[in-house]
Order: sequence, then structure tokens, then C-alpha cells
Amino acid sequence: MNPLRKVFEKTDPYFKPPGQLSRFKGIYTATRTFFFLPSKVTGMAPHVRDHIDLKRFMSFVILALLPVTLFGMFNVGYQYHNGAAGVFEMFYTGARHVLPIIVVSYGVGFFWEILFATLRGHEVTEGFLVTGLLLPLTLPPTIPLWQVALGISFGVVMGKEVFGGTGRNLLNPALTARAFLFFSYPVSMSGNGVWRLPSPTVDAVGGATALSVGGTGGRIQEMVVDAGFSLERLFFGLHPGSIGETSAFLCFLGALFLMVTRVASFRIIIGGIVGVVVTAWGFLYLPGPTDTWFSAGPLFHLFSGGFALGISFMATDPVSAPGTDSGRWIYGFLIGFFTVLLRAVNPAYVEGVMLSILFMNIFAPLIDHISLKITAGRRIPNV
Amino acid sequence: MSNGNLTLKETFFRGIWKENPVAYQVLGICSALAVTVQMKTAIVMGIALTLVTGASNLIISLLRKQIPPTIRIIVELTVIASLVIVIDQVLQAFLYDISKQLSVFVGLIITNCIVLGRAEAFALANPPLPSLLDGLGNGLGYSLVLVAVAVVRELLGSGKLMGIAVVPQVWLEAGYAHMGLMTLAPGAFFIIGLLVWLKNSLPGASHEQK
Amino acid sequence: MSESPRAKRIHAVKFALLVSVVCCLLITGASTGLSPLQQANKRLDRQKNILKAAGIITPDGTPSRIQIQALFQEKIETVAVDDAGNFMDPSQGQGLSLYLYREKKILKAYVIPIESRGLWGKIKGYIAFERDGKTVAGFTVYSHSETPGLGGEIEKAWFQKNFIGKKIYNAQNEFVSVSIAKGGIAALPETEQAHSVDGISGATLTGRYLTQGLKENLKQYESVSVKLRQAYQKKTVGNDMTTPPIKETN
Amino acid sequence: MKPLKPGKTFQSKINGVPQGQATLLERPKTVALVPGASPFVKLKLLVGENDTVSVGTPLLQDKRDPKVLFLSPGGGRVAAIRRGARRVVQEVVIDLADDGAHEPALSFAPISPKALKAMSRMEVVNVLKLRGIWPLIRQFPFMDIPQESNGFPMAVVSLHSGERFNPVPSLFLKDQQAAFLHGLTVLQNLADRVVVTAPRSAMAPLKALGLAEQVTHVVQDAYPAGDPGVILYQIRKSAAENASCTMDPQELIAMGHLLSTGNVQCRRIYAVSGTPTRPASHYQTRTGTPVSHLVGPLKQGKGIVTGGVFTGTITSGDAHMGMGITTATVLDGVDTDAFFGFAWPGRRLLSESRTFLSCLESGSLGMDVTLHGEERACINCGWCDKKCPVDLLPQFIMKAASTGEMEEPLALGLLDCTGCGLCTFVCPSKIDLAGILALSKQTCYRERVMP
Repeated sequence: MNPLRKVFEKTDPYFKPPGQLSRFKGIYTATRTFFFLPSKVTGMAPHVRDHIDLKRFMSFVILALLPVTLFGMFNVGYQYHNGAAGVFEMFYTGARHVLPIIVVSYGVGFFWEILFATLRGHEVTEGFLVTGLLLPLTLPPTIPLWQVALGISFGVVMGKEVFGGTGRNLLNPALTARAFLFFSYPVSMSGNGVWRLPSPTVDAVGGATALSVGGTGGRIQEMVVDAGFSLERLFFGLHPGSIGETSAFLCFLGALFLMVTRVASFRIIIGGIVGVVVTAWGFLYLPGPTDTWFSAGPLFHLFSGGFALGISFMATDPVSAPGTDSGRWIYGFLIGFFTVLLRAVNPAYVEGVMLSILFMNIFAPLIDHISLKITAGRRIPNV
Repeated sequence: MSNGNLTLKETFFRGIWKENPVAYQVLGICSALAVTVQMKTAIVMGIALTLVTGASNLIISLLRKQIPPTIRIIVELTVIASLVIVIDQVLQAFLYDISKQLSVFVGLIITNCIVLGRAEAFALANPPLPSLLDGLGNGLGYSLVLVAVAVVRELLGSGKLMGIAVVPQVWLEAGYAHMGLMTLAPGAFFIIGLLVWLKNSLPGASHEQK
Repeated sequence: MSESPRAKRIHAVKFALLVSVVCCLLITGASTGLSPLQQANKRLDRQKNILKAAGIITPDGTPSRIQIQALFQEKIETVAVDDAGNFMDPSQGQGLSLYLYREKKILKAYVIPIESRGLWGKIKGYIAFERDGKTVAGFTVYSHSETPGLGGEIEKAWFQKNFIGKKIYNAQNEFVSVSIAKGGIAALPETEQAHSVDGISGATLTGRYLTQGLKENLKQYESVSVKLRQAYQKKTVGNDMTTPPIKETN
Repeated sequence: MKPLKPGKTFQSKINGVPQGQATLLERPKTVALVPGASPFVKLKLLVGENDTVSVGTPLLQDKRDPKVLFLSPGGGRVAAIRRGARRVVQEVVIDLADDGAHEPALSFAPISPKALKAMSRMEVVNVLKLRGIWPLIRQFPFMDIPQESNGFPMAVVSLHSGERFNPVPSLFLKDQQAAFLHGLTVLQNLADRVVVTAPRSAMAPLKALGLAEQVTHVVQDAYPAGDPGVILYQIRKSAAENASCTMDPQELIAMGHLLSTGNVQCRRIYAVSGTPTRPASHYQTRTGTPVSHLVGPLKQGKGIVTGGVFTGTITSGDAHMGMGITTATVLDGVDTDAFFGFAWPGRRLLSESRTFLSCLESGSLGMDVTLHGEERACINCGWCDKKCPVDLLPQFIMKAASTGEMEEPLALGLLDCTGCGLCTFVCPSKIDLAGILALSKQTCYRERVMP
């Protein structure tokens, strides 16, 4: 018999209602079901059920995020050492700075999850496993830990629990948290100095992101390349930026994995990419400044900034996205559209992805409503 | 809105707590977002609104038997608008800095639903004294929320209370930063939302449990 | 009420007239009665900022009403100039307003009002120049809506102090204005450092717009600056500036 | 014989499906009348315990229409009357008379096809009601016993729902061609149009039986392509056709038999699988036979699902097979938990998702009657609508229904739900969507049809 099972069976009585620790039942059940996935006999037809459950579902998102996270750690170290160190050393440096952020995010977030689950008498939901990892990936490596804690608290409480918890939230909690941090602590979340750890070998001015290039005359594509962001580099990710956003390649790889396993809707991801490409192309042919991201063209828009991370992992959060297929196409497309629009015409928020996704989150129910009306209208009525 | 057999005390306090215009009736939100970055402006705005509500309720109540029903609303608006303009002029004359910060929001007291709402719902049907108290009570209730929101926003947003820095320099040096969100209008939304949540979760304070 | 509809209507009209008259009187009274005080407040606010720009009072100082008025009265002269840079009679219509700072009749500095586009709204302030007509003596911002902590830093003393001593002409005596650099000015070539100030990290655009705004504003006053500069080189400033000492009238 | 366009179906291959010819089982000790699924029927008992009855004696009556009778499936003594919640009669158990040769049976006047064609609809309906056949005709969309007798726009007879555990049509049609054809004639009298469907794989055997021409539509070999509701959804042209009816093919044969010979036909072919003592195959025995008679002795930790794995109910061994129910499937059924259950690659785990390695392999997989996870809030993943054979959006209907509102679910097509259960099956949050939809349908029926 599994020794762990013995432990649980021994501790079980303490957490069952008359037990002394029954008020911590939530955290106990969450831990126990994490190790031992329960499978109870069904009460209602159909009595047979698919093996997929929410734990499996969410663990696939984590799986898809894993390469992004690990690369993020490596890149943080790479930027610190400016590439002039052993692979392991660079990874170690990065991990030393990134892991605390992830630990704080998970720890504080779980505190709120468990608190609300206990107060409301439901189970701790798995969705937070994703939220807790997504938030750190959208943050700069220099973010103070207390801000991470505050951010995830805001994301979980105001982004999710005030709406009634998982499944009822309008906004993606991780992005809500990021938006909160962005507007609350702009100094920690933007500028040129935050995307790279203060390092003895590289000066902080060199820590600009590709999106902050531009506006000084010339052609934007050449300027971006001159600033050290060749398309190749943007695609593979060895440049300063948020922990998880730099490698478009790994983000899209994760997206591919999620699309193949159908955990994420391909409609949103493809729609988003089409949205960016079409809009960026449109701007390219519109008269406008050639020295800003207005005329950067589709490829630079696709591979720079947080678009790849956002469209692969945030926009596809099913709860805050539309639930109809046609709605998902529109939603994805508009995210792409607004991302480019924000980058092109409002250079103040160069990173338009976060705001576009949150904005479309709010419109998701409306999109659903309209597309439901249309589908319902097409049916032969049966009333 | 029943006038019932409320005592004068109840008439006054109802507006402050139980049927607080912001937290219960969700009125006057617009200005509550705009003027609560600092306590100073919030207090002045609260006083201005309290004066306007009290005075307009009193005047409307005094006139209630004479006001022809056909032009009721327009008379109420005229009275309120005149009061607001006077208050605005006084602020510009004596508290110029604050008047500058409040900008159009003093003028917009005219459109604040609380004032017209109380005049319509209460003053038109009640004698002057209860009307005055009702007006003042509602104005104070509004001020209470405004000041509460402003305390949070000023403290978190700029580390000050009444313009005096209260966050120790040591904290700032240790890495503490002011929460910029609180100086933006959405910050007030969150605070008001949380205040309403808090009020409703206090025993006996929620209108949903009535 | 048992009145006839006609009587009701007449009552309504009478009542409306009465209310209107009373309210009109009230408002007019308040407005006229308080007007001088309000005007004085506005004037004082502007005066304070001009004094700050000229460096007569410190940026974070809070002088009293009396002090401000006294200082302004004593040291600042409000003038208007036409497009050619000549001082003009205020009765000849609106010119560009300009404030001269004189210490014992000698021109120390002059203050130009600035109105620039910002990222989120207008940035309003004053920029002061030494009497040589090319060295910045001070810079203030009294109204803006930039992001606190980023663009909002323009109202902070550390940023404004950087302007002092910068030149708006280059070595070839060409007008270049002052620009806000992206990042620190240390990275700029030597020749440009004299015309640039350190930017605000994370507020590139505020800096860019303010740079443009300064350039446009200063260009308008270019003719004045040229005149003053020539006068300064002839060491005649304050003596041959025989413009009528126009006092603030409003 | 038109092929219907392929719709959304269950794709995985399942272990242990019944195969082979029908084996004749010995005579059971008891049989029971199990009036079954219609939740709206109000039953009145016509006999008491220990009464002696014959095959064809009326046992129950529908209070809504006293002419609708339920006839005894066996001759002997009424041994027990089992009641469920609210004292609703669930089973009338009859101890069969010892001697099989002398089982008492009523007989009715036979009606020839020619006579049938000459009868008016009203007359046919009355005959069917009095002979206990009417309750086996179910009318869309509530699958209730039809309340009006002016005929139906369409009658759908699906020979096989596509679910592998159901009896193969060629087995129960063998030697019953005449009864089947007679049954179809009855339906032709009742309905403006009769639709007979069969899956593609059944067409060759049907041809051998000479019945291929009767099939009007060929459907996919997958569940729930052959579900009568799905077929109606695919072929209906107007809203009026929603009031069509359907009938189980074996009951159709029994109807034909009863009308042509005057005797009640008690034989049925059952598909049984998962039992330890018998191979998964077809067995011939009486209607209303005890479940234990079909599945044999079972150990602890097994669940018996009768009526198909997706739509059936879990029953105990001493229950009897209900009217129109012809499958019994034995599956594992104990509460379990899997160590790191969410992390295993899952080569042998049945899933319609692509999150287990099993999606890469072609082998068939086993089922059991457990949840495989815990119930959670809906995360809007939309997997339910990817499986709905009638293109509903179950999650939106569920959410609309949870507000207590009826207009919205109806507008979204609630009444088209055939209860196939695939939405519940695939839901990663383990929400019983099919159950919630079925409940909403019942509420709708109570509010609108039978207030």
C-alpha cells in the first residue's frame, strides 16, 4: 500500500466534520485529491464518464507553460551575465530570481483560494494552478516580491472571487493582477530599467524592450534590428522582457500543444494571429509614421512583446473567453486587432496585449449573446 | 420612500448609514470617483454637497405647498442650481486651490442625483425640519463615503493624509512604493465596491437581509 | 385644490417668474460680490508660478499671499510683445505675454509661458531665461495630467532643476531649443549635452511631447530672445529698454 | 434509402461489446411489468398482490387517459408491487405459473393487414391503447406517451442507436419479418410518414433478411447517430414535425405480432455484456425478465447499467428489465482514487479528449461507472457542444436554466435535446449537463404542456 495513502487515512478523521481540524478541511481535501484523484461511483445517468477531469485539463496548461517558464529562468540569467557564462550558471542565476516570484505568487494566491473556498464551502479549484504561474511570467524579473503578493491577491479576490469564484469571473485573474500592478506600480512595471536584473556586466539602459524602440526618425524595422532585436532573436527569445514573454517560439509551441490536445481553443489562437497579421499589414499600407510600431509589419508584431504569451495562454482561458465557436473567432481576431492598434496609435501603452485581452474579456459575454441569438435563430423552432 | 413615523433622529441617521446614498442607493458615484484622490478635496466636496442638499431640501419643503406640480422638477432644479452656483463662487473666492482641484465637479453637484432625489422623494412631502435633517443626513452620508474612499486613496496612492506624509521615509527607502492605481479613477471604483461589500456583510446593514 | 385649470396655469407662471427672479438676484449678488476675490486668487496663482520659474521663490516654498504680491510687485513686470519681438502697447490688441524680472531696474531674467501637449493632456508651465537670452534660468509646471510616477515626474523639483543652465542656442548660434533626452544625457555627444536634460525613465513620450512643445513655444518668442540677446551683448539691457513699464492691470 | 450526413458522435472504441448469435435462456421464475421511463405518466394499479393474472391482463392504467392500459407480460400470481419515491409504482412482479406449457394467456382478435388499412386512425389508436401497446409509442419532444390521437407527422423507427452495447437488428428481426412489416403498417396508419433507419453495418444482414427496402435512411455506425431524436433533428423540415413519434424496433415487432396473431409476444432479444459467467453476447428470453437472470451472479463492486451505457440507469440484480429496454451491461463500480491520477500518461484510459496517450492508439478500451474526478464549476471549455449530436450548446442552456428562466433555454433549443448523455460524458468539470437539461425539459412540460 502506498505509504502516502496511509498518512492520509490516519489524518482523515481529524479533518472530517467532528474532528479538531475540520475547519481546515478545504486545504486537506485539496492536498489529498492532488495526490489521490478520487473517482466516485456516478449517481446519475450517464453512468460512464470520460477520464478527463479539471486536474488533467489544467495540468496540460501547466505542461505547456513549463518550457516557457524554464526558458524564462534561463533568459533572466542570460541577460544578467550578458551571455558570458556557462549555461548552468545562467540558468541558476535566473532561477534564483524567478523561483521566489513563482513561490510568492502560488503561496499568496492559494491562501486566498483556500480562504474563499472554506468560507463558501466549495472545493479549491484547479484553475488557480494556472493563474499562479501565469502571473509571474508576465512580470519583469526585477519586480519586488511584495508587489507580486499584492498583485496576485488583487487578481484572485477582485478578478475572480468577487464574481463568485472560478467559472463566474469575467476577467482573466492573472491579467487582472498584472493590470493592477501595471497601473499601481508603473515604475516597477515599465521603463527601460526593469526588464533586466541590475548587473555588473551590462548597463541598465541596454535593458529596453523591442517595443520601446522607435519615434526618432528612420524606419522602425531597421531601428528595431539595429537595437539588437533581429526577428530571429525576437522569435527565439534571448532579449530582455517579462520573464515568460520573450520566446515567441516556445509560447507558440505551447499553443500548438494546447491546440492539438484541444485544451485551448484553436479558434482563439488562430483568430488572434490572423488579427495581428491583417491589422499590421493594414497599418503598413496606411499613411502614417514609419518610425513607430505603426508600420512595423506583421512579423515584428507577432514576435515582439507579450503577444505570443498572451494569445497562447491568457486569451485561451476558457472562463473569460466566449463559449461559442464563432464568438471565439471574433474574440481572437479582435484581440489581435486591438494589440496592433494600441501599439500603433497609442505608444504610451506599448504593450497592448494585456489591455486588449482584458478589454475583450469584458465583451466576451456580449459576443456570446449575439452569436447565441444568431445560432438560435437558425434552428427550426421546437417550442 | 416612506416617511412613516420616523423620529427626527432616525430621519437624520438613516441617510448617513442604513440608506447611505452612495453605498445603498449607489448615487453620486461620478463625483465620488473624481474628487477622492485627496482628503482635502473630498471634505470640501462633502461639505458643499451637504450644504446644497440641506438648503435645497429646506427651501423645497418650505415651498412644497406652493409649487405647482406641473413645473415641480424645473423649480427644484432652479433652486438647486442657484445654490450650487453660489457655493462654487464662494469656493473660488475663498478656497481657490481646492476649487481648482474640484474643477467642474462643484458645478456638477446640480446633476448629482442625491440632491434632486432627496428633494423629490422627501422634501416635497415633509415639513421643513425633517427635510433639512434628511438633506443634511444624506449629504453627510455621502461625505462619509467620500472621506472614507479618500482616506484609502490618499494613504495608498500618495502616502499622505490631509496632505501630510504619513508613510515613513524608511519604508520608501526599503522599497515601498505608492499604489498609482489609487490616484486613477478606477481605484475609487474598487474602493467603493469594497466599501459596499463591507457594509453589506456587516450584520443588519444589508438591505438584502431586510 | 379646486382652482380652475386656467388659474392653475397662471399660478404656475407667476411662481416660475418669482423663483427665477429670486434665484437671479441671488446668483448675481454672489457673482458680483465675490468677483474681485476670485480674480485676485487667479492672479495670485499665476504670479506664484512666474516667481517660481524665475527662481525668486523655491519650487517647494509656500509663501503667503502678501509675500507673493509684494515680490511680484517689486520684481516682475508684465509686458506684451508683437511678432517682431518689439514691446507693444497693450491697447493695440493681444500680443505674446512676457514677464520681465528686474532686480533694481536691471533685467535679470524673463519668463515665457509654456503650453505643450502631453501624453494625456496639456502641460502648462513657465520657462525662464537669463538676460543673455539663451540660458535657461528655471522651469515650472503648474498643470498637467501625466501618469504619476512616470510622466508625472515633470512636476517634481529634481526634473525641473535639470533645466537650469541649459542653452537654447548651439555653438553656431542656431536656435535648437532644449530637449528632454531619452534616458540620461551622459550617453549623448558633448555638443548636445548643453541643450538636453535627463529624461524620465519610462516616460519617453511625455518627454518627446514636452520637447516639441518647448520648441514650438520658444520659436514664437525667438524674436524677443534675439533682441534681448543682442541688447545683452551691447551691455545695454535695462538701460535702453525704454519700454513703458506696463503694470498688471487685471 | 438515403444516407444521412455524418454528425457529431462518440469516437472511442469500447471493450466487451456483445457479439454473436442469440442464445436461448431458460424460463425465468418471475417477470415484471416495469412501466419505465416516462416521468409524466400517472399510474393507477388495477390488481393487488396475490391476484392471479394471465399474459395480457391489464395491470396498470394511465390516470390521464384511462383507456391506456399496461398489460401483464406473464401469467401467474402477482408476487409483489414495488414502489419508488412518492409511492410511484415501479414494478409489478409476477411469479410465473410453474408449468411453462400451461401459462395462462389472453388472446385478442387478430387484425389482418387489409383490415388494418381499412380502419380509421381513431380505431387503431383505441386498439393500441387497449392492447397495452400505446405506452410504447413515445412522442417527441418530451418522449411522453402520446396524449392526442390525431396521428403523427412522422414516425421514426431506428433499428440501432449506434451504441455498441445494443442488440444487433438482424438478430431480433430474424424470423420476425412478417410481424415487423405488420408493425410498420400500423405505424403507417398512425403517421403521415414512417422513417426506418439502420446503421451502415447492419445493411448487409438486413438485405439477407429481405428487409433492406424498408430502411429509408442509412446512418453512421456510431453513437448517437441512430438515436431517434438525432434522426428527427437531421431530417425534419418544419416545426410541425417536432411532434413526431418513435418506437423501439423490438416493441414494433411485438405490436405487429399481437395485431396479426392476437397473442402477446413475450420474447425479446437482450444484449448482455460484462458478466463474469457469460460471454458478452445476445440472449433470448422473456420481456420483463429479472436482471439477475440475464447477468448471472455478480461479485461486489460491479454496477449493472440497463438501457445503454450513456442513457441507462444503474439497477440491482433483483430488479427487472423495463419495457423497451434491451441491454444490460456490467461494469466496474467502486469508489477509487488513483495516485497522481492526473499525471499518468493514460495508455488505457478511455477519453474523448486528446489528453491521454490512448488517443494515439487504436485499441478498444474499458469503461466503468465512476466519475474519474470531482465536480467543479463550469469553465466554459465548450467540449459539450463539440459532442452534441443536435448542435445544442448545453453549457449555455444549463446556465440559462439555472436562472430559473424558461424562455432562454427554449430559444436555445432545449427541447431538441435527446438525452444522449455525451455532454455529461465529456465534461471535464463532471457536470451532469444531460441531467440538468432533462430536468429543465420536465419543468417545461409541467409549466407549459400539463400545467
